[in-house]
Amino acid sequence: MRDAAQIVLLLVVLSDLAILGTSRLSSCIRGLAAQGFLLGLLPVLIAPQLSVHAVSLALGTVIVKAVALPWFLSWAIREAAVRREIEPIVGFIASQLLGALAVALAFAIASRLPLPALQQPLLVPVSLATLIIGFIVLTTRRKALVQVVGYLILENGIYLFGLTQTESVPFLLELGVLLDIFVGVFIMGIVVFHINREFDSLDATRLTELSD
Amino acid sequence: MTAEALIALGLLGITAPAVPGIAVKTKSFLTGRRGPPVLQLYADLAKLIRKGRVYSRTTTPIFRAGPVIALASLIVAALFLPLDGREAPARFAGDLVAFAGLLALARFALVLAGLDTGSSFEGLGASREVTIASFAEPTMFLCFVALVLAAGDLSLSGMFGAPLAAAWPHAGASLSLVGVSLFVLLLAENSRVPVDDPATHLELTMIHEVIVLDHGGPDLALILYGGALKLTLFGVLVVSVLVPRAGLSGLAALALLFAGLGVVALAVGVVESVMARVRLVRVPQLLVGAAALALVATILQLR
Amino acid sequence: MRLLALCAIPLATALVVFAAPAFRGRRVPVALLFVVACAHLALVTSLWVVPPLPTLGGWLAADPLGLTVLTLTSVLFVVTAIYIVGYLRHEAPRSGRVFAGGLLAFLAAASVVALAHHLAMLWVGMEATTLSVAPLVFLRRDRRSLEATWKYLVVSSVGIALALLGTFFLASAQGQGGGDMGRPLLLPDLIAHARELHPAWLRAAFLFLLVGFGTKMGLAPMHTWKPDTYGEAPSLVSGLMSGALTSCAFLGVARVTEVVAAAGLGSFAQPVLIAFGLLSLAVAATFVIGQRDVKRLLAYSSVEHMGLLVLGLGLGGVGAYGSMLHLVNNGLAKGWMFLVAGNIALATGAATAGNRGLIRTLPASATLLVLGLFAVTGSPPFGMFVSEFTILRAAFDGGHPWIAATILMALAVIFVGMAALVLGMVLGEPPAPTGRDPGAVAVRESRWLVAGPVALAAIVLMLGFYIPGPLRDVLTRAAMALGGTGP
Amino acid sequence: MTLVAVGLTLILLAGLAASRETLFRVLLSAGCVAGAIPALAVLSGDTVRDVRLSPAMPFGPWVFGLDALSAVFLLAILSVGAACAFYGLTYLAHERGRRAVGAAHLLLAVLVASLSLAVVARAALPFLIAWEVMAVAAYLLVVLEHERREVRRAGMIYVVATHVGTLLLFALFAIWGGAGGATDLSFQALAAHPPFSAIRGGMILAVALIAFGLKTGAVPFHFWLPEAHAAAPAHVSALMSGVVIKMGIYGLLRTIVLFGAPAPWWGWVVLALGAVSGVLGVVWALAQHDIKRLLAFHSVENVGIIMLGVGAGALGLAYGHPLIAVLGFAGAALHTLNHALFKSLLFLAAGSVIHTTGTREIDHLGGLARPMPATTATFLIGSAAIVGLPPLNGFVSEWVVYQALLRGASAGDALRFAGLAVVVLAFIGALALACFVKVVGVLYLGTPRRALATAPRESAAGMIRPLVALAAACVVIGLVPIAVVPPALRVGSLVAGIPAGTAGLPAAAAAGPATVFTVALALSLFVAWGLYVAFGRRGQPAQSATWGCGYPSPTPRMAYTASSFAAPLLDVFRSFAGVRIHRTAQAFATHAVDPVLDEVLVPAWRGVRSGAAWLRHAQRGGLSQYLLWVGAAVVASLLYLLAVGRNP
Repeated sequence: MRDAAQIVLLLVVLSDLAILGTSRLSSCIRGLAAQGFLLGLLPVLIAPQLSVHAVSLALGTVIVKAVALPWFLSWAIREAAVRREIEPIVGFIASQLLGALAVALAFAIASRLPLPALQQPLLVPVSLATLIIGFIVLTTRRKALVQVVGYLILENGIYLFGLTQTESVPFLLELGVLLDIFVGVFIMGIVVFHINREFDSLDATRLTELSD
Repeated sequence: MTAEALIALGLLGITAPAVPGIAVKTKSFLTGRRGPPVLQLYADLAKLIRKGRVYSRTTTPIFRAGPVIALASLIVAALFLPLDGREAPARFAGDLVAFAGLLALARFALVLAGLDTGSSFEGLGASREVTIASFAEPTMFLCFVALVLAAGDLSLSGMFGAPLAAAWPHAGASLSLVGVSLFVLLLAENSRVPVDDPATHLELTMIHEVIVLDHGGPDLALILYGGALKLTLFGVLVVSVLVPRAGLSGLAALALLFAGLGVVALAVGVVESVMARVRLVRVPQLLVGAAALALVATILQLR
Repeated sequence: MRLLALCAIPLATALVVFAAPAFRGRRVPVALLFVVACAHLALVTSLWVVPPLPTLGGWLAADPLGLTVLTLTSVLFVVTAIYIVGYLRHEAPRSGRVFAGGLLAFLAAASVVALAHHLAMLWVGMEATTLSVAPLVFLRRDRRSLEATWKYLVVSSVGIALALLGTFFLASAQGQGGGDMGRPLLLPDLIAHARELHPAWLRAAFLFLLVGFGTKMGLAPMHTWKPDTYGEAPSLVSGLMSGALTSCAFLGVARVTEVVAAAGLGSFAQPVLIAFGLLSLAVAATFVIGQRDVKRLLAYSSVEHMGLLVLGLGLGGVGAYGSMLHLVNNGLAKGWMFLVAGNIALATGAATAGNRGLIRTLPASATLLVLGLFAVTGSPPFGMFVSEFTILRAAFDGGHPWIAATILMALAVIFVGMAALVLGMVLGEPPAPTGRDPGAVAVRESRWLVAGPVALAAIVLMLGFYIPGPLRDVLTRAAMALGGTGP
Repeated sequence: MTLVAVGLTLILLAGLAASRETLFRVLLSAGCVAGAIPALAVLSGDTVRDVRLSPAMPFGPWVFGLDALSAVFLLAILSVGAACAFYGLTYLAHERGRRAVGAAHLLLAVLVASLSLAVVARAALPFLIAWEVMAVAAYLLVVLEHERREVRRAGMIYVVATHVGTLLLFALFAIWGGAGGATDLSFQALAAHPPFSAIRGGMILAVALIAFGLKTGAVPFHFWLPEAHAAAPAHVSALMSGVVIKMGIYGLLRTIVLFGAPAPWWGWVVLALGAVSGVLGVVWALAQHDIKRLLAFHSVENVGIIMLGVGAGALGLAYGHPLIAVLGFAGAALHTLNHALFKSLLFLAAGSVIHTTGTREIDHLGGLARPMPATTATFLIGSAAIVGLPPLNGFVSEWVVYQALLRGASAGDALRFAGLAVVVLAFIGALALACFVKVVGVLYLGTPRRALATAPRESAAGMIRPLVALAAACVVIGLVPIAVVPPALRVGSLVAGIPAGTAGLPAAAAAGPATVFTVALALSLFVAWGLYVAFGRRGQPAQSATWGCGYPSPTPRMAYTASSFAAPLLDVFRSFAGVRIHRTAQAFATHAVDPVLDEVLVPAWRGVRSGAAWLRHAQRGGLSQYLLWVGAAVVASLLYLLAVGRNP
């Protein structure tokens, strides 16, 4: 189980880099869905023994992160009928390099943090890496939709860290968190939809009317 | 206030018009003219009193009140001077402020009376008068500070009375400086050369004369007499500083005082005949010079 | 039980309003809103009379801090509900459902935040407040409001995400402590075992929670969403946000400060709090100068006051009491000012420097605006003066004359900026009524529009003269919980 | 104390009843009388018990008390306040309908009440509250005619200045309380806990000086004063110049009472500020030809005179000369009262001129003595008083200050150099005389310098009566120094912290003869006038035109203007004069600039503005920029974390 978890975590990092690298909205969202699925697997793999809590959490995660949200986002794309390319502010190569750096940094920080021995050694670094990469996507992409994706990646990173605390955060609240995220992204989607209608593009960098 | 103090005051009042007379006589003598008699001013006053009065249509009662208030306040001011060198008819701590205040009141009244005519000549004269006065007054107070330091008393009687005589030995230098700067003040305040020329007949160059341009008859008489009195009062100041008379008996002190006044008048005449009158813009500098003297006098004692 | 009701009633109503198609109109939802608001306030008052017991196994409880925030929220909400009656006569939102529903959801979420003693639950509530307000910001659906909503959503979601990370850090600080640490993430237990908590994790948790909730408070430099959002949202929403929402966010910061203070790490936390506070003051001062839009102005003023709040926390001692008092004053005053700004916007189209001579056209609102100017800038005799003075005093007592000097300078500059705009609008000759203006004449100052601000103004004024006994000792207890002292 | 409370309530009620004039008059006068009675009682020597309320506020109980210091200020406030309120009724009457006149009267009442409250407050919080209410009410009154742009500007400058002053007062009390470690900020407690360290004491003194200096308008904090006074309606300017700015003086004196003997440097600074304010104030006044700005600058001058007194007193305390201390403070207090009387008189008289002629420009007016005799007479009395001529009240107080300085000169130690300030005082007096000769001469005497739209008429009785009352007060105080000097000395010894009647004896002794003198002078003036009239009967005086020195037909344009009048004096202070001279072949004109406001503050503020505008870039641009700020915050706090992690 432990090695499986290791592999899954590595895959998560790969999915991060892939999302950074892709130039197509659809593949970007597919990557997100994949990541969500991987995250869904983790609770089961990590948990010392199979518990209702772990399984249900896994299910919830898969439903929200791997099915609902990606489906919703791609629906939004179809509705918005936008050009499929991502127009980054920072180029793909550059952002992938940034991503690599982020991973390195994440491992560096994680090595300083006082972590429990029994935990997954990779869990924290990967979560940090995902978090940072999510932030990169948020800040370096033009399309509002991709920014949503970035936010979700960031959220995933935190979720990963949360897995170290599964026993301390009761299931109810886990669900609450998931629900919140879902609703949040839902509203974001609506806003994105309206942005697209108003500006007939998803280019969030055009939203600079308000300023001092 | 004692009887002889009042008598002395009366004498001063009577002799006042002679003081400018002496000055004029000296001047004409030094410039080789016969000049008017010493007592000319008495004659002028007598003549003016008898004349009728003419008032400009623009004037208000202020115009008439001016000369009266001026003269009255000068007379009251005289009450604070210890003519016998010991005790003035009136004294209280800080009466020197009252003395200066009365001179200012006289000036205020006269200048406003002048402005009341609405003529720009009077305006010009008034402006010059107050300008000069604003430099003369601080100088006077500086002299007073020096005298207060010397005598350690806040009243004119104290300053010019016995304590001053006692102070001469150790503060002589300072006091003589004070005397000099008071003399300069005398020239400035009474519009004598080198500040003003009482004999000028060109309005644009006048200071004191131009203010009273529209006054005539009894009003002018009051003004002329007031001028003489003011000159005399300053003369008394100068004499009292330079010649402390506390030791002497009342009569001798008075005699010495009037002799001193004569000398002062002579000095004024001499100055008028040897000096030209300075340009108006230079007048403040002249007075600042006098102030500097007084300042030195003060510092000599603050030291 | 009552605590549960406080959260459940608004939530249920919100769901009903959203779900039931019968409520497409505006009358019914608004009526419901009003009723729920009053009920809520009644319940809250009962909490003051009869203190409640913790429920849900200690997850919900009303301690002094929470009670203060809850009451503040409730009062503001009632006032807003009254205001809405007048507001809807002049400006109809697209859908009364979203409008009323959003507000009710916000009330529910805010109550959860105020009462939650489980930090994860606190987080959930906080995120819920963010989301429930978003549709309201976005009510007008034009480009500007869209932009505002988008910025608001993304920035505060990121911030709140950081806060979640902080919460997990706190959990692991508890986890790493070793030994029996009590129930996880439950405030009383955290405080009880504060000294055994793992210090490194606790520090990290504090920083992340501060940045995260600080983003929602609008501390510089995470304040950037604030002017845009407050500027574009309907005034009453801005009022609720800067009055109640920021207070909830501050509560989040205060909670973790409680733990840190209990753990004896005050010396670690205080510099950070002071730094954020001063930075916020400086930023506010910078952006207030030459501001032309009242609502943006108020947004920056809110940044300033958030800065003062954390400054008070950071300075400790009597400063903590100052912060608590300032929390109340600021909430009420901000509600007051935004509602007045709303009136002006209703009457003249926009509450910007374009206006002149409002004292003639809108006497009541203009008077309230001028009074508010002095209240918000901490002038006597308004309540803000007492709290700001207390914080200043804490700065001097703590031996930080330079901090005090900075505060004073910032306050002075901010006053100049605000006065320049507000007085410029209020005084002068009003423009000749143009063709399209007669509407404005109609809008003038219906009783509903003025009643709310007047009520708030009255309370703020009273707090400058007289702080009721119960409030005083609740605030004092809260200050002590925050590691400070009473006055 | 209760009587004071009753008085204030009545005044406030009067404000509420502003719509019904008679009721307003009755209530207001009743209130002022009620407040004045205890004040007079205290000044004549008996004491009043403090009132202690303990409301539920931080920083201890709210205390109110009435001692000699409060009493003298209370007296000034109530008398001047009543005069201005009555005057205002008539002055604003023609505005009814166009303006919220009722609100204006209410604000005036509030202003008077808050002023009174400020001087009886004995704890930090009520003092600050009264202080700010006063400031705000004054502001709202200043901008009464807010449709004029310059009024709004003036109001802005004033409100900023006063608010900064209030913030400094926050600092003052915060420091002081912290120093003494007194959680209780009642004045009693502050006085009981002297600041530990010299540094804290210095901070307190310095902050107090700046804060109260801002309110009192001493150079260089005067910049708001002329603007505000010129902008406000006449009766408001009168009240502000008469009493509002005096609150700064009150603050300084109260600070000394609570603080005890201040350090010498403070005394010297106050003395220096006084000298500078006095001289520059009057010089700048000479440069003005807007009557109200001119009077405003004379307030700066008189504040200078008062501060000379305060400085002398402080130095007397610092060097341990009780007599000088008492004299200095007494002179300051007395001159405060006198200035309140004659300056409000002057402003109100000027107001009656403006009211009928509709212009504040001196150079357009002239010859008003004939149409407006009452105004002219009262203004003349006010002028003589402000110049310090006997036998009027200005002379009495300046006489006391002179005594303080002269005695300082003959005091042995470093204090003796303070004596040189006598010269400054004399200089101020002489310049003031020049300036008021100018004003009276140009406004009331001679001939009009321009044709006015309407022929000027004497103002209504409602405006004249207050003028007469104030003028009468000036004369009475001037005539009987014996009545006012002992109370002033009582105030002085209170401030100096010396049991009354012990130290001030020489001065008190001098008051008697001084009274004799003033009365005698007045009598002799009357007698002289009587004689003159009696003997001047002979022959009807002839009427003619002013002699134009040969030029037959004088025109208004030939009349001597204020600018020309002041020119020779201003030439002397070239760069300090605060004037820009425009000389052409035909015309000569000067326009006044304020060295502090126009040449320092305004440019500085522009600099700040442009700096802020530059910093705005932080808020431009879109979402990613915002997010980067958040990221920056995270990174910064992580760095801090690491730093602490190294050395916890």
